[in-house]
Amino acid sequence: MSETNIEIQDLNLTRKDFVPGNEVRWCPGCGDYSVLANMQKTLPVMGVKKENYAFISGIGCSSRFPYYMNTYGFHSIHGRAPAIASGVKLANPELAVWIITGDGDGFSIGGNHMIHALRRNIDMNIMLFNNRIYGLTKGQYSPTSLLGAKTKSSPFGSIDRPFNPSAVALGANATFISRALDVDAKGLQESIKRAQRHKGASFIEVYQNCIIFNDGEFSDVENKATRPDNALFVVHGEPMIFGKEQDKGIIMENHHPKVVQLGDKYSEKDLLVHDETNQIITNLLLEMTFDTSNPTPFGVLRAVEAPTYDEMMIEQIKAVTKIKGEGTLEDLFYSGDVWEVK
Amino acid sequence: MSETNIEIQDLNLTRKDFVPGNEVRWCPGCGDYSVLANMQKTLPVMGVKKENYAFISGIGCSSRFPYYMNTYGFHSIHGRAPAIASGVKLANPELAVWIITGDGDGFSIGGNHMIHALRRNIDMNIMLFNNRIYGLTKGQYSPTSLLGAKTKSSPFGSIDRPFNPSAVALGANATFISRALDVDAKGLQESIKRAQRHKGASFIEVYQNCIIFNDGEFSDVENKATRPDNALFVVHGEPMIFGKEQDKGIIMENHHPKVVQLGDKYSEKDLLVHDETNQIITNLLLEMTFDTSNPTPFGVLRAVEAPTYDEMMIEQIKAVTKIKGEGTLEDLFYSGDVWEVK
Amino acid sequence: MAKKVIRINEATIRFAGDSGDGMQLTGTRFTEATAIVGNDLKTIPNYPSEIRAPLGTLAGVSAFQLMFGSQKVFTPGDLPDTLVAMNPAALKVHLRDLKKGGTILANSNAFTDKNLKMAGWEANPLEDGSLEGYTVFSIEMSKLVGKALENSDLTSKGIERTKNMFALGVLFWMYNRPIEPTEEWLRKKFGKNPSVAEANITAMKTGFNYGETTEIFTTSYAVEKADLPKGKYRNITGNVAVAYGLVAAAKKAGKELFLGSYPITPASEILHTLSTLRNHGVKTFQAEDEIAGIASAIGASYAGDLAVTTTSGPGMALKTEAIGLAIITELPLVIVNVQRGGPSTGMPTKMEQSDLLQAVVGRNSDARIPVLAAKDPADCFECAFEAARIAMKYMTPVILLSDGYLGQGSGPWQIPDPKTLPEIVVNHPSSADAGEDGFMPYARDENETRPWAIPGTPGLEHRIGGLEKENITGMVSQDAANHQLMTDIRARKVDNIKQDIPPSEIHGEPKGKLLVLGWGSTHGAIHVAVDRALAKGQSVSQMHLRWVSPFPSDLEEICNGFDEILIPEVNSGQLALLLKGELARKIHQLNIVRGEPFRASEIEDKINEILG
Amino acid sequence: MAKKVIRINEATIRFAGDSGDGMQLTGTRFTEATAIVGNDLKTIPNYPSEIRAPLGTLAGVSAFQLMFGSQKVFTPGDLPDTLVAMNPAALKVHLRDLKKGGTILANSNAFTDKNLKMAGWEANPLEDGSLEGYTVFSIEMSKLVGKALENSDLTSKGIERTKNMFALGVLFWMYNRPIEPTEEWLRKKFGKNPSVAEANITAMKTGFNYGETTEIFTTSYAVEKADLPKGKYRNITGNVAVAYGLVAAAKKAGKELFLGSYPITPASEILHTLSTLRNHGVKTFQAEDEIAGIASAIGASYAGDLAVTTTSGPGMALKTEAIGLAIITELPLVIVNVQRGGPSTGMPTKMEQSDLLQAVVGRNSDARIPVLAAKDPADCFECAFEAARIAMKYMTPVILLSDGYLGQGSGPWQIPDPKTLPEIVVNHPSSADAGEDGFMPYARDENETRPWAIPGTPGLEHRIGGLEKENITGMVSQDAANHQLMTDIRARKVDNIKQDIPPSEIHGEPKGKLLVLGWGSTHGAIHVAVDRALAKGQSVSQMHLRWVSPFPSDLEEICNGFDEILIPEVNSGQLALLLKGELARKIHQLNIVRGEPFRASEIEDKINEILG
Ligand SMILES: Cc1ncc(C[n+]2csc(CCOP(=O)(O)OP(=O)(O)O)c2C)c(N)n1
Ligand SMILES: Cc1ncc(C[n+]2csc(CCOP(=O)(O)OP(=O)(O)O)c2C)c(N)n1
Ligand code: SF4
Ligand code: SF4
Ligand SMILES: [Mg+2]
Ligand SMILES: [Mg+2]
Repeated sequence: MSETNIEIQDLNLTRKDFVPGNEVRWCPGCGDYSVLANMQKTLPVMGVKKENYAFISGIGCSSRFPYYMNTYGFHSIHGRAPAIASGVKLANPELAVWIITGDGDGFSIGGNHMIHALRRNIDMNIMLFNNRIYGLTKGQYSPTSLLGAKTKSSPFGSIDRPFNPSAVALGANATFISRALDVDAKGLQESIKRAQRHKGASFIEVYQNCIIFNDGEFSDVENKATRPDNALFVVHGEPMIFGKEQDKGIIMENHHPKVVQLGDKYSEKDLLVHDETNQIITNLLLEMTFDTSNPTPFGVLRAVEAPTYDEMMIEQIKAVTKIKGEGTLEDLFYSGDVWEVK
Repeated sequence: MSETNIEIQDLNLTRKDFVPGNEVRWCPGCGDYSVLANMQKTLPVMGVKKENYAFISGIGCSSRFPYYMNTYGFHSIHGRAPAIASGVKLANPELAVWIITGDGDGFSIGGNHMIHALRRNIDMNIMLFNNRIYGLTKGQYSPTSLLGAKTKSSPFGSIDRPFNPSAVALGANATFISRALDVDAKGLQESIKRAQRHKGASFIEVYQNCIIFNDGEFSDVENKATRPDNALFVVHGEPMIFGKEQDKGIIMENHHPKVVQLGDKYSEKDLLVHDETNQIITNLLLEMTFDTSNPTPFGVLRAVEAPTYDEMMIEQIKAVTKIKGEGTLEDLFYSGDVWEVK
Repeated sequence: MAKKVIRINEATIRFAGDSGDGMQLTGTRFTEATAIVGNDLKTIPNYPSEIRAPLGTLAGVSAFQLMFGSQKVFTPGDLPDTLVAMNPAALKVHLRDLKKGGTILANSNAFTDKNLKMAGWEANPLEDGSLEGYTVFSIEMSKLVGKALENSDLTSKGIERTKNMFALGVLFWMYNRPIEPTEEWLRKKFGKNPSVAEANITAMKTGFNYGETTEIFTTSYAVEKADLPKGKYRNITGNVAVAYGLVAAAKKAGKELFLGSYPITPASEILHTLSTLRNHGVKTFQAEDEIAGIASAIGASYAGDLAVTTTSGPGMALKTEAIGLAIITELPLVIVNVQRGGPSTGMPTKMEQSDLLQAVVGRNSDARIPVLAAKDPADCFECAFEAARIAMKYMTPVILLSDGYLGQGSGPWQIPDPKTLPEIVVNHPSSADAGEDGFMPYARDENETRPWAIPGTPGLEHRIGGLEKENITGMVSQDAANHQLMTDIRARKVDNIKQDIPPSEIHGEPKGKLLVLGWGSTHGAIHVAVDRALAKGQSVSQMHLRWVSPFPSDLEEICNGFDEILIPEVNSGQLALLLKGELARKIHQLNIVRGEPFRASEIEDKINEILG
Repeated sequence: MAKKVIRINEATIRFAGDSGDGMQLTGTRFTEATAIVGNDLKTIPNYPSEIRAPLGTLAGVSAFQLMFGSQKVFTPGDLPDTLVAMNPAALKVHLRDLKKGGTILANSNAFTDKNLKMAGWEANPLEDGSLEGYTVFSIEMSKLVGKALENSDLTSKGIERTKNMFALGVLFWMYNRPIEPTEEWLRKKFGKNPSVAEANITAMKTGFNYGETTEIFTTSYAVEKADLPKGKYRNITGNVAVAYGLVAAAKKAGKELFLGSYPITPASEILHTLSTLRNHGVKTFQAEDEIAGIASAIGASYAGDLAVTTTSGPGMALKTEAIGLAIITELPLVIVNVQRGGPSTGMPTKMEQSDLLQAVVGRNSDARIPVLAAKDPADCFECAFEAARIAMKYMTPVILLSDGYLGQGSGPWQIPDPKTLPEIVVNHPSSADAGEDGFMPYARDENETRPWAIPGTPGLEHRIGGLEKENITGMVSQDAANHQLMTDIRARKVDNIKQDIPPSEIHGEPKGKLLVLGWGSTHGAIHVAVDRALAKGQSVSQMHLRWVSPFPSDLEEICNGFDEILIPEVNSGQLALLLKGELARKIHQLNIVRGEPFRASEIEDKINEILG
């Protein structure tokens, strides 16, 4: 479950192969640039042929992503990328399908397709650019904007309680959930690799800064200085440690997460050990998201194995064909009561 | 949080007041009948005037419910009841709004409105009739049908991994989640009362038998003989005990739920105590749902307090009005740069 | 006693009973036997609500009608000659449709006080003379099967349930149909339960013998076999025919078939049928809603499958936005709308033809799309095949309009020889087709069709999407002149399809006084009405549109050959609106919106009214 | 040196620069100053994409145009007289539109090699003579503001950003506009940041003085104030006007206003505006999607609010199914569609009039709905008010069509006196209105309108829904005759609205050779073209439809008074289709689909072509 260091170089692909000729058109300083760069850097080493990547997106700033990847791509309509991608994958299971979406695209209008794609566990990768704002339409609050957010459509502060996207993914029974930060190249690349290798629907939530309409939303973790104290990077099988001095950790107390200071009272072995496969652990990490007394967790929060829809489809076709034989039009047409007029 | 025994009788309403003249048209033997009867029995004692109840539903067998309640009612379109109900509640916050939906209506086509209504915590009650099938359209599998289910649209067995509706609700940050059984009048009434009293969006999942298209789906818990060993009825603050002899209980082991036999090794005080307000506990209960080595939990799985959208809307209107004064058309029209032609 | 056999040309029979009485099955068995005899026929089921209403109520009545004859049969008949009424509610609901002097077969055992009351009869109509003027056979069916099955191991409830087979047996006798096929069918169906099979067979034979033996029946009817074209036939519903047409098109194009759909009455059977065809490589994806249904199909089309989505009115409404995406991305896609009564949820189990304007112009922006409509159940096969062929030939979504009457009704289908079905040639560009400046996803061929490049093909990597694209290169473009160009090309692509539409056939003279112009499932009723008019010597002809967008190129000329045009539609005048626009002339309309098809006589009356 | 002042009747100015250059703001300030002077005017913004493209690129150019005059101004002008180009990209994109001999004001400091290259200029057009034939003022704006603000505490970047105020100052001088209102406005806007305010004011004054002093300018222009009706005015965009119209209607009806909406370009400003009006009791609900937007509004309407939903094309498509629900439940609802270019996502920031057919007939089943369209930004107020009034009077959803050009464009609005706005009388039944057999939710008044019973009213408990309902009682009914009746009533209800439509106004003679018939935002361009034709003595008149469904009752008669009819539309002929159907006669069409409004000259040319 953690062979992310094995890079497959044999296809001789480089970052350049994934950069198309046309200009990238995000606002200067937008967090999307970094995600794009890391995607272009990581895909060449995944052992997948360039022509087998397909990027499917909805509508939003982030959803312009496919135009900037020199692969097959489909910039579709608002919110529907997971449904379109499902068809792409089922029609052509060879493809490595990536869904690119935003907090509005993926969790407002597209929330239903999102949870259904995750539930079905179709082998696709979903990358959510969470900037907690509608960027493309110029700054309305989104379903991930925090209570009180002042935006174009909430001039007196939002009264809409936000989603925690990764928690929604867990509720939908997702088999892979990971969280990354636009400015953290390493974490991004790890998430991209793990997702691409995961069999089933992978969900990556990227915290992304919208410099124009929601600048500084994630400053506590974006800022290099404050990040160590505000971010918890989890690793499967390792204790949950964080802090500039690596001196803080997470324990479970009364079925709640709690930050403790390592030292006299607590040592490393008292800490919770991250287990990607344990739902309670994932849930506990997710509970920390909006809670300012806890750090924000990043990394692979959950990874479990389950049969994928696409495989089961192929298997069912095989199984039925084995029993019934490959169907011909004769079989089909003559399957009812037939009579002849002579 | 648990005054469900206090019944308010002073409005002099009886069950009869809630029974309209027209015929109920579900299939004979359908589980919906019992839910209807318990609703009609419970509402009169809730201290809400009859004319202040509004039942909003989508489309499905279960969604015909409003026609059988002599209250205000709106049998709308497929999947949209939570959105319609949100408008009803915001326009008229006095109303006690009930949303009636099915596993198809509420979690297939209507999944997005469902999670957004729960997230926003609008003070409404959502009752989901989960029969794990599309009844009205004559028996296709639904997003809650189990893998392998043979139905009209899955003649070789469903390959769609199911949702656990209550888990989706938790993922959406719902403040109240409860599960009940069509044949269990007591549990139903308790859920109805608690939901009606809960401030915020309440979610009740009812396991309901569709005698025509999915008979026996819940037989392990519907059957009186096997129920005690297969169902866990949780009560806030009480240990998790079940079994015909009340001799089994639930503990948490390695962050997983586990059934233990009370006796030598374990006593009541080793058991998990149900805590409606604890997310980890709720999550643990939900994890048990599809796991046949565990009993299926019923009762109020989660109940926490959080500000409601409708209240915040009213407060915001008040607050802004306090600062700006009640707006008149003059204010509005003259709010820009004005000049005069004389 | 030798009984009289009267030769008749056609007959219309309606089976009616409680939802639990098995009327659909009884009707279907009668239909199969009739088909095997070689009659032409059409059928239509009629059930009022999706939920099984309480036993014995009016709301619980389910019915099945068929017309069969020794000549071509175009409709399931207007008013039945014979009504089978298994209980008082069935009689109550359907009596008003029975032809004057028609025949009633009733299960008198079901006419209990309780049932009579529930159905709203004051007294027993079988006894109080209120059925005067009809030929009534009041038979104790329950009792008779009870006796016949005294020794079976079925429960009394099980025995009671065979009474529909008794009724069927009587009808078989009455109309001289063979019982053997049904015998065989029952044995197969209840293979695991031979005693049930035998009980049903006994019940059927008892009914047959009852007709043969008892004195209450004096006459039976013979309907000669129809002079149908030579060939193999089977009975088929429109929904199954659509499914088969799509599978056939996929095979002929060397494609896998992908269906993205969400269940909805009366279209669900297409999904059901296709979901049984895994061994034909058919992938059915039951999506979370109609939007995901079409969206997944668009994705599958992009990835190279023959992609289809099926639905009815409210679902069609939800697909509106995504249809626009299919149009602007110029991807092949078949969209099937099995129309039902509306607006909104409306009358889900009833038919209507009222989604025509929605199909032709019902979306944001100038977004033309080819639309064709089937005229009868068997035609659904051809239309589905043609829709798929056109979609792939012109790289365009295509809407196929069926309706609840076609979808659930049936008629004989002359089984085509798979070998002689036209091949569908699909060309996908290969890596070699990428030019020096790279692959051009919006390059155009002689039909202005763009190439269908399949993801996975090296060198053809390209991006498509819902934003306006520059012609040829496919780059995002918000340029004014390009937008005009692309809008014009998209419109021309639809017009180009005219070259695939064969010359229109006219039933009757090619010129004359009145042209009755129809589309979709009105075909049968119009045909019968025009035949009757022709028989009376009236100058009337029939033209029936398969393509409603684009219109066939000979439409205007044909219309010009007639003094008057009449358009009968089961809607408030939708084709008429389009046609008045096209022809800029006055048009007579005949519109009904009752959730049911026309009666031929209604059209006949209108013809008489116009011709004076 | 005394400079020449030339009196002109009208002028068209376009401000163009990088997205970061503040052109929208500059244009708006010029507009306000112009309005205060008393000119009539119209404006239109133009920005190519929603995302801020990289600095200096063609894709990053943002523009704002206005036309103002001493007579009534009907459009924001076809081709500008004066173009402000803040960088080479702006000049590249907009030069082609500039009038022959027009004036260019360029910030020469921005014409660096890098910028020139990025914009695709081979050489510097300000220097290589390629602008011959234009009057070019090449001004070192960046340098000049830098100098003027040498001593300010702003960063050099901050100083550079004031250059748009410099340009504005020059324009103020050139067109003799007062600078004081902008001074005041800047002080207010940067209240917390006085040094920014003062810097901007200094920049503006520097520009003004530059015009006044330097010798490169020899002439300024005066445009007399227009002879507008007496009253108070403000400048307003169509989107804000819609918001105000709805609030006004709510207040006049004694209702709370509920908006259920989802952001979409170019309709979002209605949501933005209404969301600031909490102290007017306005409830804005930003829904999860467009379906929830309209669904929540339907719920709010059921519960007694004046309910509204606002969107643009793709969102309108998604609302299709729910509109059917509003129609069958007969609930009041205003649906605003600010149209944009399509199909699909199409051209989000560009205008089009191409959702007309969708509005009128674009849904499943026969589901008629009243549709009206605004003709200019100020008219959006009246149309929104009227839409709400009709919705509540007739218990029906109403579609109001605006478009990106109206919604984001602006013009002076004569502020109505709130007291003289018509009261809207809404009657809700009370408990006393429940008859002996209970409350009848589908009882009908003289307009066949059903009662609006508010949940919470004792005794009126009732159920509504999307299934067909029995007239009067509102019980679920699948009866054939009732369905026909209800279908007819729903259609008649729309026709009844004709009684609320005042006699149509004709610009020009009421009879003649050619009638130019339009709807929506083409009004201005048609008006100008018809004026020019009239001036030439041609027999041309203009009629402009506010209601497109139902058509006004005098439409046919008026049309009959003309030999020819011309319908110009920014679509492929949608009103023409409806009208040909209605009138059964040939109609001339002029259609453009370029994402931009007509130029009056295009209509003029077409008039000339028809009249020969
Ligand atoms: C059907 C439809 N509704 C609304 C829109 C307008 N719209 C485009 S993108 C967007 C939200 C984008 O937000 P998000 O997904 O968070 O992307 P971001 O721009 O922040 O990356 C909206 C509302 C649309 N294009 N289509
Ligand atoms: C837009 C739309 N799509 C599809 C349908 C058809 N339809 C009606 S109810 C239903 C599913 C009902 O399932 P569920 O919600 O589980 O209700 P149940 O009948 O099982 O109580 C479907 C698919 C519809 N009415 N409208
Ligand atoms: S608006 Fe925000 S999210 Fe969009 S491109 Fe600009 S910075 Fe990025
Ligand atoms: S079909 Fe099933 S769910 Fe529907 S009414 Fe019948 S038994 Fe109940
Ligand atoms: Mg966003
Ligand atoms: Mg169900």
